[in-house]
Amino acid sequence: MAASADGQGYRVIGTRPIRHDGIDKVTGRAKYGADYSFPGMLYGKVLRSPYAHANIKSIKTDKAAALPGVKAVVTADDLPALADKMEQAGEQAINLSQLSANILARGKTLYDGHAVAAVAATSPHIADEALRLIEVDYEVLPPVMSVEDAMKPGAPILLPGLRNKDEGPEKQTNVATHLQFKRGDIEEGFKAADHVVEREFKTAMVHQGYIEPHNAVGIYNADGHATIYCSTQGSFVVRSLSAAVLGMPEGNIKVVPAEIGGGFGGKTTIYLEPLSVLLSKKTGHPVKLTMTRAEVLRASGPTSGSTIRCKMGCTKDGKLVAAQIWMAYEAGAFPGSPVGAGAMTIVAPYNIPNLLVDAYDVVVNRPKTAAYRAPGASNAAMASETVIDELADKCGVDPCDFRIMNGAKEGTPQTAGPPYRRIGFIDTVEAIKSSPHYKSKLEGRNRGRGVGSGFWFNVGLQSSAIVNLHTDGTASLVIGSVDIGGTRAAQAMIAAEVLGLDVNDVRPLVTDTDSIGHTDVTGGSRTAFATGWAVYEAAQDTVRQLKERAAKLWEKKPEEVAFSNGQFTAQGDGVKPMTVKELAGRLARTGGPISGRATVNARGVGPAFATTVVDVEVDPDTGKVEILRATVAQDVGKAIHPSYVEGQMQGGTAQGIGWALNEEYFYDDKGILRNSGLLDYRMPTCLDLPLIETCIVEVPTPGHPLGIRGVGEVSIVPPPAAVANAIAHAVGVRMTELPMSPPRLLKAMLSRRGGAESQAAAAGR
Amino acid sequence: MHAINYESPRTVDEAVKLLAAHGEQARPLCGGTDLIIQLRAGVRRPEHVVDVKNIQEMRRIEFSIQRGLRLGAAVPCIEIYENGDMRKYYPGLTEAAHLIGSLQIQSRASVGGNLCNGSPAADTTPALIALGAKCRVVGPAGERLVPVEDFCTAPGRTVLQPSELLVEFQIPSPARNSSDAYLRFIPRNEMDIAVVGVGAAVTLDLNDDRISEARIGLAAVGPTPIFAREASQSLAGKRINDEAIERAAQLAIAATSPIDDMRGTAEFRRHITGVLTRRTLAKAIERARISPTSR
Amino acid sequence: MATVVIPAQLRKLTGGKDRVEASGRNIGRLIEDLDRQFPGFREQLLQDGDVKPSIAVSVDGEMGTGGVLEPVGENSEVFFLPALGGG
Amino acid sequence: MAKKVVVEATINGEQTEFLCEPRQSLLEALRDVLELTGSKEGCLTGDCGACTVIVDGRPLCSCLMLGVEAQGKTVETVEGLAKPDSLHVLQQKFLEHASLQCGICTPGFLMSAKALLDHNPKPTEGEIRYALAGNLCRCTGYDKIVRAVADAAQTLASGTGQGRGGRLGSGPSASEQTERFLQGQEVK
Repeated sequence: MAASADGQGYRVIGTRPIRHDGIDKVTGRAKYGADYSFPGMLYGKVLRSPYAHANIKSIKTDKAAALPGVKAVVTADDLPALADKMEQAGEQAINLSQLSANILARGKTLYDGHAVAAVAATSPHIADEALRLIEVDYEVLPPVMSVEDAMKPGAPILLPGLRNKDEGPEKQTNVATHLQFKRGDIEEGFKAADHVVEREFKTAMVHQGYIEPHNAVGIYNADGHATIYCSTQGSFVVRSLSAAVLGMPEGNIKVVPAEIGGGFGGKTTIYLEPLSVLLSKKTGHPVKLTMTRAEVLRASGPTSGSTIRCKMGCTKDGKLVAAQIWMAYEAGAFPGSPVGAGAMTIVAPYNIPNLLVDAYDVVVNRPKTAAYRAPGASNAAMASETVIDELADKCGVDPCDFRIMNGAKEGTPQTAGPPYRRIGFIDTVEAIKSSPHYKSKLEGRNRGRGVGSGFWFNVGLQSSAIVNLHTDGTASLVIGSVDIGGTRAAQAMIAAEVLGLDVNDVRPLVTDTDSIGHTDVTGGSRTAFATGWAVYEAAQDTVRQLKERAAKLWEKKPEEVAFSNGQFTAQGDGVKPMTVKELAGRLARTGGPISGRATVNARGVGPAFATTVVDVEVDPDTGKVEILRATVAQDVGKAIHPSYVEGQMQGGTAQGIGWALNEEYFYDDKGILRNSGLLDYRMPTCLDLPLIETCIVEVPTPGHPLGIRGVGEVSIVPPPAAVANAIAHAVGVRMTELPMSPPRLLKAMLSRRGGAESQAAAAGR
Repeated sequence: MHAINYESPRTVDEAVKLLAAHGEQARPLCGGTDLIIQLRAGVRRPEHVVDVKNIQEMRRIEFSIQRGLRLGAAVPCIEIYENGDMRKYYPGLTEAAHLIGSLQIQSRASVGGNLCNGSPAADTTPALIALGAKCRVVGPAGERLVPVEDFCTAPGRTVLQPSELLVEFQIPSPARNSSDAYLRFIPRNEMDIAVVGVGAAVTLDLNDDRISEARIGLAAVGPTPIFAREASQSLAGKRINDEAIERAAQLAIAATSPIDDMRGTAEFRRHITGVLTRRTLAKAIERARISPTSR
Repeated sequence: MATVVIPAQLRKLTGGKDRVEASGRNIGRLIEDLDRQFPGFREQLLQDGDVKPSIAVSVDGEMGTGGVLEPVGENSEVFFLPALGGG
Repeated sequence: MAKKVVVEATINGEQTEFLCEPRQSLLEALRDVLELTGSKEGCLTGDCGACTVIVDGRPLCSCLMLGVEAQGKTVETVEGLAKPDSLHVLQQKFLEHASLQCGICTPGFLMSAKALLDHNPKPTEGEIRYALAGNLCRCTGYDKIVRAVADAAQTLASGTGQGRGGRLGSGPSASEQTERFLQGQEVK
């Protein structure tokens, strides 16, 4: 029996065992999606639009089809037309006709790289050559690249059918949604403010940057059933979405999740999966498709660029009294930016009596955005957390104290209304305040220190787990949550904790959609929380069944059998305590094998908070920023495997620093992506980052048997603001645009110096 | 990628014959770190790829203080900075070779390939220009020497005829009290293409602390690598001081014609040209003062 | 009666009121009662007989998982908010 | 289609013959012809390092080398790192330090790290970071990877009596690397 969620007395939880799948991954044996191959397998490639916005007048495929080695060519005409309405798909609501049009363009291409046709051939090189032979007649239309342009009256319209409630059923628009959140009286709020800061921010579209490109192998059988091998964050979402796009019964598709080479939210939807089945159906062969890096950047789902106007006010002693925010996010070619999340996270760490947030989801000629680690929250925090830093400066209050003073706690209403239950925001700020990093003195010219905080909801959703107890007393743990960063180990640790087994006596197995109950995506930081909960319950179910067997052996009632520290006992003579291993050897004679099972639709998910401090040095001649030191504190509820919890905190921090400094989608005036490779889409290398210090804060989630909170996302939220605040303290310029690349920062520094000089001149000095 | 034929000659003569035989349809392959990417992208579609790495004459580093340096065009960057003479007598060219891409790239990429690719942003080219390097080009009709600054004619274009091969660089032996340096600006600390690159070589007259000769090469600030002639000449005979260096920096900026792209704005590139010219000259001068040629 | 906190953009249905009383032992019945008092709620909140995929329900501070079947207590506090996912 | 060519190379210690088209990269030859799928494709432009292998002692991107160029060469891939009965110390340290999350970049990092330690058994943190700069990892922020390589160096060093290697937080910063090469302080 596991100890209570106060974190005391765990035997396995909190230790750092070697992950069960580790050996396969350091020897090159682990099979990722692209590593699968089958006899007679063909290779697929996708033809993509060279224009940001165009009508497709015709597609001629005969020349391509005639190339020796080419076995099939498909276009949108080979897919069924689907209803234009929202459906629930795992954790996301999704419009299936738009999903289909994103997989193969229907009549119109909406961004540079939009898929137009696909081929299958006997070699990837022949498939590539075939693409050059497909003739597409485009009518090029003017591209709309920014939310500002898209919202202008008379802007070119991307989706003729798009409407919103504000503008009414008659008006064609690029604005998909307007959300509003209101609390208190915003005018009165600002009247009570002694200090008010208002700034407009722009953040660039950025990509998750997983190192493994999207991939899929489809095998269609004559009986109408198909199998898809792919690297995905959610095998069940691939099954339901692919079935819908292909017009197949969901049960006719089996999805086998391969090892996955990173996702960060970007692999929670589908691109190649239905094409692999469609091409397999047409050719009768297995078909493998993999994206090139350029395709990943041009045509998978990055996260939104945004424009955010943030106005906040506080009293002279530093009490926040009002916040007014206007935000518009790039959805990409189809509706569905994370602006709703942005709106509900932007001031989530704080208790602000008067609040007005207006949020707009806007379509532009860029790839359809997908989830990216705490979607929408980093953009938002760049605005609110730098404005808060400025207010703290004006009040002469330490940035940590300012956050503690205004910090949300149990009972504080969230932006959307419901009050927080037990949360650890202030604990993360206090952890930073007392960290060796924050206590250290930062010396040297052009150096500065900055603090930022962040919030993320986390989600619960559905998970299933099975514990099979074997006769040797070891167990196999079967789950449907793909392991994207060490979760197998965490799940096995939970089962081992409950069963009183050694963690290496539990073998975790991530299985396919036919072998386990429905399990939602590995996303929303839900895997340790929700799947971990299912695993906990499945292990408890196993213990319950074992008690019945022990009772049989001892001729007792099951409720008379106790289980603790891996031993079953009962009162009375002739009762020799038995371990799980001992009892496992007696299963055949006491009723047969035991499988413990559980499914959850997890409730009571606890939100996550993080606070990050960063030291920077700025080159005053070039605007280049060096990250000298970084420390992140995060409320993780309960760390199951601390090494992988630290890994999540460090990885999110690194991505946030990349977002802050150099990562951006660079489109030219025709809407063509100019940096569709890893040379010019600049993710941090290991020469760009210091060691990243971590402070694990554990404030258990009420209601969860182990107090777990999701840890996967929130650490990406604070860094852009923390870096901006550090730059401000280093060189005195407040950056309001991401990335804070050398050209932008240099320009800001030069104009500030210019300003200072002209002032000096005006003053006649 | 389209279908190609691969050939691996062992002598310059064989290579030139192959190139001459296939004309426009042949492309020399050295490290392949640019060519293979271009073949994949379909930017270049030659039927024949002629691998010149296995030609010993193109793989040698021959240095003597009297005759100077003969650097094979196919020598990979890693062999350049592993070479003691290179580190000692041509530190600027050596650091340029050490800055290109990652270790994985440096194991393959060559100085010759870097130049023949015709990129204005090639890291080793400004360093070669600063050193007054000449290219020994061999063709069916015989051979010719081309100064590095005259080699590139436009982005991706060079003076090479389809049947010609760049065999080696000939670099004068370092003069007394001379040295060189190369600096580039990139947004990250590795892996990027130069936003601006500046190579400088100086010869000092230590008796009255003057610069007797200087050469400055620039990368990524025009359609081709640039020899900043006026900037270089402005330093000849000047006392070593901020004024002289600032003047050279301004003239270097005047020699540029940069563009806006995803790597930086024209305005930014001009500014950085000034910054790097100052820094590179200072570094070259500092090295020349303690140069192994000083005694 | 449960207290229903009305999202800013639905307050036009309640004449600007941000909190109203409604009854029903689950969210489905609660929405029926809301629609009786303030016509339009059904259309705003329901699709195919269940809560719209784009809308999340919070009952007494906890995100519901039961859609229209989510239980509502005598004095519950109910919020309707946008649904969202994560990375 | 150009016809296939026979290539002879020593791959992970084995004299190997394989057939490949001239247009196939070494990475394709390894993955699609020899079924050595441990080397990964991340970018095909030499920018991510996931396909790093060691050829004649040098780390390089197998996506930027033609299969036919391997003729007569010695190729080491991640599949050749472990012995039948034991992992390479780098593999062991990557596991102990939780240096991998998704694991797709791990084979490339292991090969780059091996090439480093083969030439420089006592790298500083700066030297480790320089040697790994051609390998992108998006999951870890590199912290635990750098620690694992440093630890592996120390283990190797203590094992071979070469003194302590892999000093974290010591040695030159990235920008000081080149200067060190020039001063010949480091043999790579």
